[in-house]
Amino acid sequence: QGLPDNIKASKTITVANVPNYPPMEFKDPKTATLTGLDIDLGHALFKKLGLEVKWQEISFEQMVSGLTTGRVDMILSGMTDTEARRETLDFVDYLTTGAQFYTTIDNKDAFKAMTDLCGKTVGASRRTSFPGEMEKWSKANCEAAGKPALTIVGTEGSADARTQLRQKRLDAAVQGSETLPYLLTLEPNAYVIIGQPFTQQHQGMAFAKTAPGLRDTVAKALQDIIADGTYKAVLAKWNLEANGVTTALVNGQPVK
Amino acid sequence: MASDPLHLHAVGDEPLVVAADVRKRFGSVEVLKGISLRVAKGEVLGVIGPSGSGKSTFLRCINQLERIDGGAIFVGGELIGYRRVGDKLHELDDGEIARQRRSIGMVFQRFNLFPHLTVTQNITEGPVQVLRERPAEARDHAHALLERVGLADKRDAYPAELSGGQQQRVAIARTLAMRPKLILFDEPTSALDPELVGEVLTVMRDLAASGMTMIVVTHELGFARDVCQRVAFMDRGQVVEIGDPRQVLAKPTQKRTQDFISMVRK
Amino acid sequence: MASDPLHLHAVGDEPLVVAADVRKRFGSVEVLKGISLRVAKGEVLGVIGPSGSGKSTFLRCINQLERIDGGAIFVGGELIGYRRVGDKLHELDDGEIARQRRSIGMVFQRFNLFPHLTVTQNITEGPVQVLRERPAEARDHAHALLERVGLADKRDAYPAELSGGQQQRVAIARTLAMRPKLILFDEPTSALDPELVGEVLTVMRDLAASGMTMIVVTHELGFARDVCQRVAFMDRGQVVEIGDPRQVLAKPTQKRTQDFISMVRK
Amino acid sequence: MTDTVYEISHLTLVPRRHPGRAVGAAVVLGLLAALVYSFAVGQIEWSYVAEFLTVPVILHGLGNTILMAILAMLLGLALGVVFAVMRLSENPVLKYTAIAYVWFFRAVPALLQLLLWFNLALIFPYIGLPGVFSVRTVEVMTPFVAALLGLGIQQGAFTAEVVRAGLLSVDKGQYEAAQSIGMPRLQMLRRIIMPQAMRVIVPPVGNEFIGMVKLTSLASVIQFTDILHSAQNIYYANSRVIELLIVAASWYLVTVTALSLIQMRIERYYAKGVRPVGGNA
Amino acid sequence: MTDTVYEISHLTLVPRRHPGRAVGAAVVLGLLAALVYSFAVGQIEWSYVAEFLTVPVILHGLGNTILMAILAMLLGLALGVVFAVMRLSENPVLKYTAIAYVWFFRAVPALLQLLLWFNLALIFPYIGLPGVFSVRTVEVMTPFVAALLGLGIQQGAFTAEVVRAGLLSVDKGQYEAAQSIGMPRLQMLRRIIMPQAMRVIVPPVGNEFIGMVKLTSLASVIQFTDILHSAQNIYYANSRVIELLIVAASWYLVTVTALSLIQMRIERYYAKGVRPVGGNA
Ligand SMILES: Nc1ncnc2c1ncn2[C@@H]1O[C@H](COP(=O)(O)OP(=O)(O)OP(=O)(O)O)[C@@H](O)[C@H]1O
Ligand SMILES: Nc1ncnc2c1ncn2[C@@H]1O[C@H](COP(=O)(O)OP(=O)(O)OP(=O)(O)O)[C@@H](O)[C@H]1O
Ligand SMILES: [Mg+2]
Ligand SMILES: [Mg+2]
Repeated sequence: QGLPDNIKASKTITVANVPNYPPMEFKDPKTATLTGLDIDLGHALFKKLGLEVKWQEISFEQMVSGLTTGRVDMILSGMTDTEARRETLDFVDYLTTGAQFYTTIDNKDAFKAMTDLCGKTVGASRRTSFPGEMEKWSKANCEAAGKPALTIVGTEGSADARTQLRQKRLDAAVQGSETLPYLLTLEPNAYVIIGQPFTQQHQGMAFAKTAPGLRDTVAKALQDIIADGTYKAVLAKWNLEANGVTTALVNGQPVK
Repeated sequence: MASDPLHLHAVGDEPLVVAADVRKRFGSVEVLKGISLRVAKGEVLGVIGPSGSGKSTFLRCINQLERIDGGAIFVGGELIGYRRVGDKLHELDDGEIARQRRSIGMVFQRFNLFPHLTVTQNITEGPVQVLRERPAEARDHAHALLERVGLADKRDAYPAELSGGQQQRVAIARTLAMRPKLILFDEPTSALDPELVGEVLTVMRDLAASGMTMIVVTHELGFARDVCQRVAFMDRGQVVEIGDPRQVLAKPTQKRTQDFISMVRK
Repeated sequence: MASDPLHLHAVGDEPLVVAADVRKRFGSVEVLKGISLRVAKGEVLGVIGPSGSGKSTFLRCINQLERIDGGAIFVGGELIGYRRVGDKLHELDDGEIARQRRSIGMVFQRFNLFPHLTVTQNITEGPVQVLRERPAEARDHAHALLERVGLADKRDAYPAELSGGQQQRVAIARTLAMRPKLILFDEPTSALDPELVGEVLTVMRDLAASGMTMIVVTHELGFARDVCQRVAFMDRGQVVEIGDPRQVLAKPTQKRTQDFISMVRK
Repeated sequence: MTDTVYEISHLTLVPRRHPGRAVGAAVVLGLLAALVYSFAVGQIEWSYVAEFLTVPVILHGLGNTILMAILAMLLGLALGVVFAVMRLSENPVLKYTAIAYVWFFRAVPALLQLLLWFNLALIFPYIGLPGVFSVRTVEVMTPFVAALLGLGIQQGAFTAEVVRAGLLSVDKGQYEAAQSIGMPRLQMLRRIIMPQAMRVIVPPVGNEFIGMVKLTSLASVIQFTDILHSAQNIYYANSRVIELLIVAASWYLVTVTALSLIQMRIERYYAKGVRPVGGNA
Repeated sequence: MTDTVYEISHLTLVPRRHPGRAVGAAVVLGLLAALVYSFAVGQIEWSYVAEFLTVPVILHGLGNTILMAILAMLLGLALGVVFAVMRLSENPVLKYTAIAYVWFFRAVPALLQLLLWFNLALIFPYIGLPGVFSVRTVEVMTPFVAALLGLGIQQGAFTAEVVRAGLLSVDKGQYEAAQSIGMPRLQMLRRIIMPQAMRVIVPPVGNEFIGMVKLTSLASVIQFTDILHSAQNIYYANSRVIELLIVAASWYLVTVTALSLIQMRIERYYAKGVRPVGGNA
């Protein structure tokens, strides 16, 4: 096995997680217990490896330095695998995702198609890769067609984006397609989805570049639970079967 | 004296200051227990008395730094702090009180010069800001006044660069610049080194000789004797004795006055 | 006098204080230009002189509140500020300077009582904290001293509740509690109202009568004449004249002394 | 001029009227009422506020906030006193070390200081005495320790300036009186100078303490679960941003009010022996 | 005892030695060098720091930070002076309004105040004079305006306390001297009291200004692009957290140092006419 010695010795793995991204991970408001798809997936995955999981709550600022200083062994926190991040991190991808427009219910008729948003103000959390993707989409679909570009606002988080939607500061917002179903059940009759996801990306578990052994071991374990159906059951619990992957990917490439 | 129990008769016949049964209390302590006296135009009245007897408080009431609790004070025939309308006395508002203060000068024990202004600026501040005199005129007047108090060479100094005696002379010039009808002095020399006392008293002597009406609280019995037309001795909030300095200082009729004078002489 | 140009001969034969050619400068100004004098054990030396002549500075040098630039001061035969080792003089460190100060009391013009401590605590602070006396003993001693300065009833008052004269008497008691060999007084009465001066001078008289060695900077010429064995007149950083008070104060030989004395007398 | 002019005892006194005051009060109260009404009918679900005000997560965060504020402030005060005394020392080494400390830690943002302490392992992976013992830095630098160091050391730099102003405000005569009874320097500072300086030091330190209560929220970036962090964790899940911020604000108001009352009592304590303003004596 | 004891002029003076100072300096410098070295070799990519130090986004953020700090501070000073004077007024309406203002805005965290101003539209969707004009609140409450109001109004509460202490520090005799030449209250405050109070006010306001420079970073939550916001936008994309925070910290150090120098000059200006400490006269 390619597990690092300290994990082998203690039989525990410390996993960084930012519980601010329902339904991937969040704290139940009443009980304060950590819950979400990532959490369930983590438990299934490390049971396979015979390891105890210690979730380490963290902030974005701390993710990379947490890996470097050895405070955590890996990150499992709804992180999108991007080109820029691969400079410092390795990813094992486990979910497909895409940027998706949505708006408040009273705008249902104003924005029927995605291109109706050209020239409008649209927000997304600045901690995500969405602002960059929106710019690309706007170039390709609005400006190329001679329409005015999107006005993009980087908000403090997705909750903040929704607060701004309610005030009409924003006309629409973007979130990951894997989070929208949960949102629609949380606040029914408040939001509508516009069109289809306009990007194809993956969520990945992130590892330090110095820990390829751990990365490959985890990728193998993921492959195993995909094979034995545990993976599917977890997705079903969160209504996200559509976002599942068929095989584990390392930095976007299928494992051999 | 028997026919004038409130000491209302000043030396001249035209009183500039009239105090009638002035009372002042701080909390439950009555500090002035009915002060009545008159000061004639051009008169210099000395006020002596032990510490805590209410001398400062009385001056501060005349200048409305304290509000009196009973009685009345008139300066130049004008009631201080109130305006009479028919049968009613209306309390004055802040602006009118400020106006009344303009004609009453005050010289403090600790000088209270404005430390951030030069000597000339200290003197012109009132005329320019309050009386709206033209700055150039006010400056010329200030320089003339500095000449008069013997400080022509200190025009541009800051107060901190002057000795105590010099500061007090600037304070007198600052008061004079407002062309007051009356000047109140509250122990103007008692914060000074002994050899600096003389220079301040000299300026005050000149001022008295020029006909200025002055009320001077002082422990300088020599000055009181030589310069004041009358001296009042205060004790525990009352005027115990008032009259010719030669009489009050040399052969006081009251036991309390005798005790005090022998104490200070010692 | 001609055979003793540095005024080194005190009245008694055992000098407690010896100042030899003491010099002190502030920046470029030489404030003490070579002060030499001796004070015998049990002597009371008066120091008079105009403002700025260096009187306070000289006292502060004795108590090491200022560091001297030249000459030497001995108290009780011990060199102040230095220790002699063979042919070298080593500067003392802070702890040793603090030790030397313990036997020298100082009474300030503005009293400088500790405002956050009661009268008794002001007096016991030094004995308990510095001399490590037992608190109960120090308290008894403090009460005895308060009795001596006539303030037995003010034990638990805070300084702010006392008159200036009372504060100064507490300051003297605070100094006495350290059982000093020498007490320095820097114009102890000049911040006081005239009728409070007497009570402080009375305490100082008693102290002198009890044999305490004292150097007293004062403007009270009467006190200097009655109580001091000798009076020194200082001007511009020098001792101009020193000797019997009746001679220095009544018929000074120096013009500068004459001028000063007539000024203060005026 | 006859003396009847001075006869005024039969007249009625009319105290000054203050029509402006009543009008002012009405305007202020009116505005306040309008504000309260707007908040009540605005897009805020007050039931959420009530519901979450006392949930255990919030109370736990509040406890952490208060604990951290007190400990960091104590550390800041201790450092502040030490560096203020160093700054006023004649020893140039001590003096310039103190100047550099104040300059650096006042200037660097608290967020960065927290992250640097928390990530000390980036620079020193192990700490200890070489050969004697050594532990992994991340074991020692828990969120709590890192927050305490980051906040306390920065607070020390601000407090040092406050304490220095306090020491300078004490009359020179007090230093001299203490020296003249032979007190060594440290004893003088402790027994005579500091108790008097406290009158000047307490009000701004009160200000700083209140600031510290609010600053602890920064420590949420290093996983310290203060009250704001707790509130955020809840609104990430249920999107009730404004409501949960109002919950946090209510607790801050309570805490700060309590602190202000304590500050008043301390101020009164150190005012002992000080004459109330008044009199020209 | 013979007089030869007092003959010391032939002896050599040995000034006090300060072995501790040299050792202390060596220790401090050694520690500093060790620290610098550790940072240099630690897991920090200094090339990134150098690369991003002067990119336009960072410089633009720096400009915004400085601009916002200055404007918010000016607003805070104006409010602080007004409320301090109100607090000392005899008029109970003014006085208690001032007390309530200070209490509320000192207690509510700045973050929340920013969010409340920014989200004012949740409570007042439109603002204006009824019937005359009205605009959508979100048009007016741009991130810039919301940050200015949130920071400035909170700063006003802190500054009010500082100004009040300054006004109280001016000798009572100064008030009386000004009154005795017949100055009206406002003129007295402006011409006599404030210039003297400034000596006491400037140092803590300097502290607060430095705090404000760093506080502007909070405004990043409402999309105000200050320097920290710019740095974060970069590290959200490339994950170089510590490096970009060091970039921001360097600029903060430069700004705060410049401010400290300006503060020194202002302090010197208001010290005019004040005798340097010394002498017992
Ligand atoms: N603002 C005040 N509040 C309370 N008591 C006061 C106030 N001002 C003065 N007093 C008290 O009023 C009494 C009279 O004080 P005042 O200053 O008028 O005396 P004085 O004759 O001027 O004494 P001195 O010679 O010491 O200046 C004193 O007992 C004093 O303590
Ligand atoms: N710390 C200081 N720095 C600079 N100059 C000083 C200092 N202390 C005193 N001086 C100056 O030294 C001179 C002597 O001052 P000193 O206080 O000894 O005079 P003095 O005789 O005690 O006068 P007074 O009667 O006013 O107390 C004065 O010119 C004074 O300004
Ligand atoms: Mg008085
Ligand atoms: Mg002196």
